Amino acid sequence: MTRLRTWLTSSDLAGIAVLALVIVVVLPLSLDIFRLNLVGKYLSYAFVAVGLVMLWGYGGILSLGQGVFFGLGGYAMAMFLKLEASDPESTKIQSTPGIPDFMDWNQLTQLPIWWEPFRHLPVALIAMLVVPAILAFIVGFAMFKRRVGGVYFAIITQAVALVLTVLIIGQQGYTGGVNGITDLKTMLGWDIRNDSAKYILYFATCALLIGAIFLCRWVQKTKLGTLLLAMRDKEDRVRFSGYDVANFKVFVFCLAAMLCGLGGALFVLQVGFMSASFVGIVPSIEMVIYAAVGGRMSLVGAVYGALLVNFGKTFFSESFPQLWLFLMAALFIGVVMAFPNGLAGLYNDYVKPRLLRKREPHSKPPEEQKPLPAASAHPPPVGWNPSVPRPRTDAKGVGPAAA
Amino acid sequence: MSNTDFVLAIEDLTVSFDGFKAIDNLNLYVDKGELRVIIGPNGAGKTTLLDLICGKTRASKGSIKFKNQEMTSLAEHRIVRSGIGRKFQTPSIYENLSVFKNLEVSFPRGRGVFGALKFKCTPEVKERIESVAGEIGLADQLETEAGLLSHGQKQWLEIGMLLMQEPELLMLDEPIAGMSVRERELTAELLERICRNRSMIVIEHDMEFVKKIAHKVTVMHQGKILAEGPMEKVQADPRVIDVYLGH
Amino acid sequence: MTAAEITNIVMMQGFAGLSLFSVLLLMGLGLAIIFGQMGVINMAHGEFMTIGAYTIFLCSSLTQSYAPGFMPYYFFFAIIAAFILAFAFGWLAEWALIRHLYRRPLDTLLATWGLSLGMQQAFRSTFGAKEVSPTVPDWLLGSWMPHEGLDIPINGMFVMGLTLLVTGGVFLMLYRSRWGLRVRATVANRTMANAIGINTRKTDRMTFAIGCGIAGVAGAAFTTIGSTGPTSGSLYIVDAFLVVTFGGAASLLGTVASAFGIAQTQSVSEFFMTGSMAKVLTLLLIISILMIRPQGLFAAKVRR
Amino acid sequence: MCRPAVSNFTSADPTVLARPLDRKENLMTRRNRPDTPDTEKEVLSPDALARRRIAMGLAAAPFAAAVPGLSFGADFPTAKVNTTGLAITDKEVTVGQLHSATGTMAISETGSIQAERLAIEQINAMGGVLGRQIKVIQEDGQSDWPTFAEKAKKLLVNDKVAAVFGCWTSASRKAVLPVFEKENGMLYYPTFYEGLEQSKNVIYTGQEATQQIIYGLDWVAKEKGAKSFFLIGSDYIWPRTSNKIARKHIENFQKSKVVGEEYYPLGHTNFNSLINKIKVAKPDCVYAIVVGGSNVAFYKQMKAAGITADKQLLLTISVTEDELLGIGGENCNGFYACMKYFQSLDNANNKKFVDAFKAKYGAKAVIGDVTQAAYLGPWLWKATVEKAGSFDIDKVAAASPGIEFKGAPEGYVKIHENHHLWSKARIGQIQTDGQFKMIAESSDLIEPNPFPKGYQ
Repeated sequence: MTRLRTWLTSSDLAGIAVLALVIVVVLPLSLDIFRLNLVGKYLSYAFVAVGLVMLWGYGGILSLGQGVFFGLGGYAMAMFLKLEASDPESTKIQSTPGIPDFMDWNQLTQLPIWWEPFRHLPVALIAMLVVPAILAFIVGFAMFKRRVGGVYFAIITQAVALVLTVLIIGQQGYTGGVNGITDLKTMLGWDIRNDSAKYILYFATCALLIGAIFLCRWVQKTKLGTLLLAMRDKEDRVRFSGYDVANFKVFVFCLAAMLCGLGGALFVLQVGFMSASFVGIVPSIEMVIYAAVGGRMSLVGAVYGALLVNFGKTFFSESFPQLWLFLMAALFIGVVMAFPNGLAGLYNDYVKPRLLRKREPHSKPPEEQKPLPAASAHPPPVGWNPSVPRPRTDAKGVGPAAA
Repeated sequence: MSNTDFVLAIEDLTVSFDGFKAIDNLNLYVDKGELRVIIGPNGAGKTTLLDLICGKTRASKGSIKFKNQEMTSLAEHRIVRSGIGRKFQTPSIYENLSVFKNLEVSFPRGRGVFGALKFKCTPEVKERIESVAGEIGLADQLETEAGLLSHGQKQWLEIGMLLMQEPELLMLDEPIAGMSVRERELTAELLERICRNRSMIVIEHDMEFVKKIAHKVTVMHQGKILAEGPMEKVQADPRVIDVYLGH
Repeated sequence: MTAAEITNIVMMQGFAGLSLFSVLLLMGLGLAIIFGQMGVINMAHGEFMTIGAYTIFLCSSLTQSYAPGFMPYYFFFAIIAAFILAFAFGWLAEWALIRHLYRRPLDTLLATWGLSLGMQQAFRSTFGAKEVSPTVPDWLLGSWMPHEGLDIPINGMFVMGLTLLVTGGVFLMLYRSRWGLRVRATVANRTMANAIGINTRKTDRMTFAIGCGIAGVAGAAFTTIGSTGPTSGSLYIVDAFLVVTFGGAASLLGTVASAFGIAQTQSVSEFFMTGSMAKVLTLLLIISILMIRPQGLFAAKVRR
Repeated sequence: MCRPAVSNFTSADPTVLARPLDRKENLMTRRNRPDTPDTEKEVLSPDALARRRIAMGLAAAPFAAAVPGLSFGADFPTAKVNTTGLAITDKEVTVGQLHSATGTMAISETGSIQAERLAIEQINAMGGVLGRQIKVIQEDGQSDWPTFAEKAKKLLVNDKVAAVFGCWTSASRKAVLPVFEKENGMLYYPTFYEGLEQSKNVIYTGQEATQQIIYGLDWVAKEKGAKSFFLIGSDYIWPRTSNKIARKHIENFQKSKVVGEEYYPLGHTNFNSLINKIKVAKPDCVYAIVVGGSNVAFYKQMKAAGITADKQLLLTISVTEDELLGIGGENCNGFYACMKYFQSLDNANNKKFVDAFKAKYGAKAVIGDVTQAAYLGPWLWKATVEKAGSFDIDKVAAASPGIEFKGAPEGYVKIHENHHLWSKARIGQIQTDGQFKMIAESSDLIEPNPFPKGYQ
């Protein structure tokens, strides 16, 4: 028991292991497939949140357009699935059989040339990662090289989200417009709608999510991760230490975008459709709140944040539809005003010290503790009193996001 | 004059902000192994000069040559990579990283995105960090969070971070500001030690300190060079006394 | 088509551009003060506009039931009421929320987004989900016809006049009043302003509240040309931000210029292509210009 | 966890109860419930049935006609009427309601929510469906299509509802359609829409495009002599498809001209450039399918630009009484709309409906075309279930064609084999008070034709 407690408090691997236990074992055992499918959907949002931890928490760059990348990844997958669902046999009622139904409604008589490659799964899989990355690269390169950051970057990403939404809706013959791409059925002949497929997709999502967390954790542990933290603190110092700061920002922006794309694709597989409503400004900002609730510095926290906010959304909109927006409002304001480090911050400030204190009677020598991804680089020694303010970035009155 | 023996050759350098000439047709030459101190009253353009050299501010006109290579059009990180290190006026360190990490980040390897991903803290790197930490007197503070250091230690840490890069030209902006007498002495010793195999430009106000370290002193006033030479000669210059020392 | 008709269309199209310009400017102005002068991102700006719009609706229904004879004149008083109400809510929001977040601009963004969600639901609970239509005085309806075939919308002229008035007022206040001096001093150097005895907290609150008040006036004016519903504010917010960012955050003149540029681009391109494509074109143009010139059209030149 | 959202209508609202039903009626319905004591349980004589019909009033009468010989005293054991495990007990049947109570679409969907509730209350007050009271689980789609799909799935999979009344936008319907087909549910969809769809699992109680468009176009051509048209729409599938049909009809059948076709993003609020384009094109008739908040801006700016009914003919299929609340009648009076229902329709069914609606939701409440169509849903479902003698989805779907509803506020409707309704088309002129004055109506019911030949 004691050893467990030690392990729980000392290693960030423990956090990942507990998360894995929750999503791979506890939730599937306690929920029916309908609810589990919902969790799977939330976990696909968690990819965005994990990306935002890297981008916003570590990189100090707030993007309000992550929905764009989520959408691009989702559309790449949806286009493939739609083409598979639109074989001439099942679309024979249309005036042009063999093309997606919405194209037929919009008087298209043949498949647009840029849809053709999406007949092949490998193309769709590559596009789901590469297209978001390319867009992120273009936007990021143009902005970061000119040192646009902070608020300006946030607003411009918002404008990008708006442009893409208007474009998708306006070009409905090619994109499905407001309705989106619906009625997706099979992937390479495998029916993605039945229960067994839902289970498989759920576990695949879990596996990929944990993989993504490990990837990000690895990046955090490399020099690049240290540099991101350093840049957030003193960007000029990093620049005058011989680093091209913009490149690192572009990298982390692309990384976050690819995670979004992956999340979008998994979303489409589990939910069975994609629409422009994920690309816009509102969902993009909502995605930021997942990371904020979980703790903008904590990868594991971001997943819990995504789960919690979405559970809340589902629960409250089922039970108290009128209250839901008020609650969401309180969540935004509360997380920013009272708990800037989110759930992970609460855990570090209240739960962990308690776990540590319980260990004291056993008078074990304090073990070398690895720094947690949370604000403080070094945990205080055993018996540390939580009421003593820890030196953090906030100590200067500047929050982690101020950089 | 195209090629010189100087480490740094600045010619006809001018920068103006909305018509105000912060640096006005300035010429400055720094030798190999020289420790040059720049003094001058507030607003003389000292910090701006360093900004110009390291690329933080772009020149309106003129040339800056480092080892006969033009610097004015290079990006900041390229200037640094060619061997110029710069310490800022207020200590500029990564407060929430440990001293070790601060130094590690400054190690001049793995500077590209993928280089940084591949970078490993090899024994060689570790050794170098430890030796620099010894040099700046922080050997037993390696695991301390940098934000917890005293003001003077922060200044040293920043110098140490520059040393990690092994620059050929080191520029320090008021390195002893806010230091105690004892710390000032230690810093003077440190600067003397590290200047053995490189050139340095130091901006400083403390005349005692300047006397102690300077090889040559440049006095700036209103964006121009007022006087240049050994400390004693400069101190005797009536114009200098008039604008600066006399106050 | 005769030459006279073409002249008419060109004139009306020119007016359409000007009218969109004044709409954008009126939207952006309050935001420009708050964002430009304080660096605070107020995502609830649109909702403060909605407060103004609902104030007009309330005033119109009250006047209609209690003083029908007063209908032709109520609009002026309603606009003032809209300003006061939005001002008061702005004051409250600053006190409760914004002042704790001045050093964290990105966090204000999230907090005010939360605020906007809450306000939307509050509107919905109070006024219902359906859109409402205040009864606008008769003299504001219809068009002014100098000669046959040329119709100049009266509400457009009204909004234009109001914009002129508000813009003039803001310039006057910012550059001629004590408050303006304090605001400019605080923007330039907060610590110093504090040191010389300017109550920067009070100045901030005043600035924020005035920005919100102007949003309220904008919302009030837009009831004559658009819709009033719980979510109508969110339609404007991105446009408003783009106007301010594109103009250069710290410059009011920039806001004016960018509102003009965006309005003309959109209005002209709308005439020659479909509305959706015109919108995309305008936005892409703004984004690409911002990428080349991230500081916006008019940036304050500061020695950095 | 859904408790607060669930409304159980077993104790019906007394105000509703009192008006359409007399005391005797109450007695009879109570007797028909299987759970009531058997004291009065006897087979009704034909005479008694006839009396009951009269007493019931118009709202209930058609069902007796639609289901001839149905004995209300007969037993419908749950095991027999529910073979597929729907949420049905001896006393209750659970249905779902799926609309946006929050978000941008709440503006439009509120009316539908209210109308469906009203119908369900009235049905419950009459004794329910097959002797079972209707229990409603309401879900909020939040104006968000994926949420609609999620909630639809919840209603069908978790709550096992016997039918769902809901959706408004095409997008939300498209999002839930695969769910209804996969999980085999029954959706009653109230909105007039673009057509090109037909499903075993959906009953479309609103008009598909041709039912609304062609009559209106013919009317303006014949009565107003319109020869050139300017088509305007919000940029999504319904306006685009509707305008496509309109264009084909104008060009191929009327041999007239389309002089302009324009689309603006949803939520667009600046129409001055568009209005100038209209002025340049000088069409005989403007054909407008603008929706939501844009609607308000469009008509206000039209009025401000001097385009009023005395100078310009305008026909719309997207403005109902609900929209007029926001636009204000004074901004568009004199323009025409083509719908199947107006609140001002002068018939006994409608009077009763409007009275009941206002009694429940306040005197200021207005009823638009879609609200009325939503009201039809529960009644049609009840009739279908009673004809099928079962709640099973497959049986209800199979029994649907041919179901009539004579108590419809719009008059008389009948379900077509393609699951759409036969209904009339009407032209109304907008009045300053926000109501329509009916100018013309089609002489016969118009056949629904979701896949019209020659229009695709």
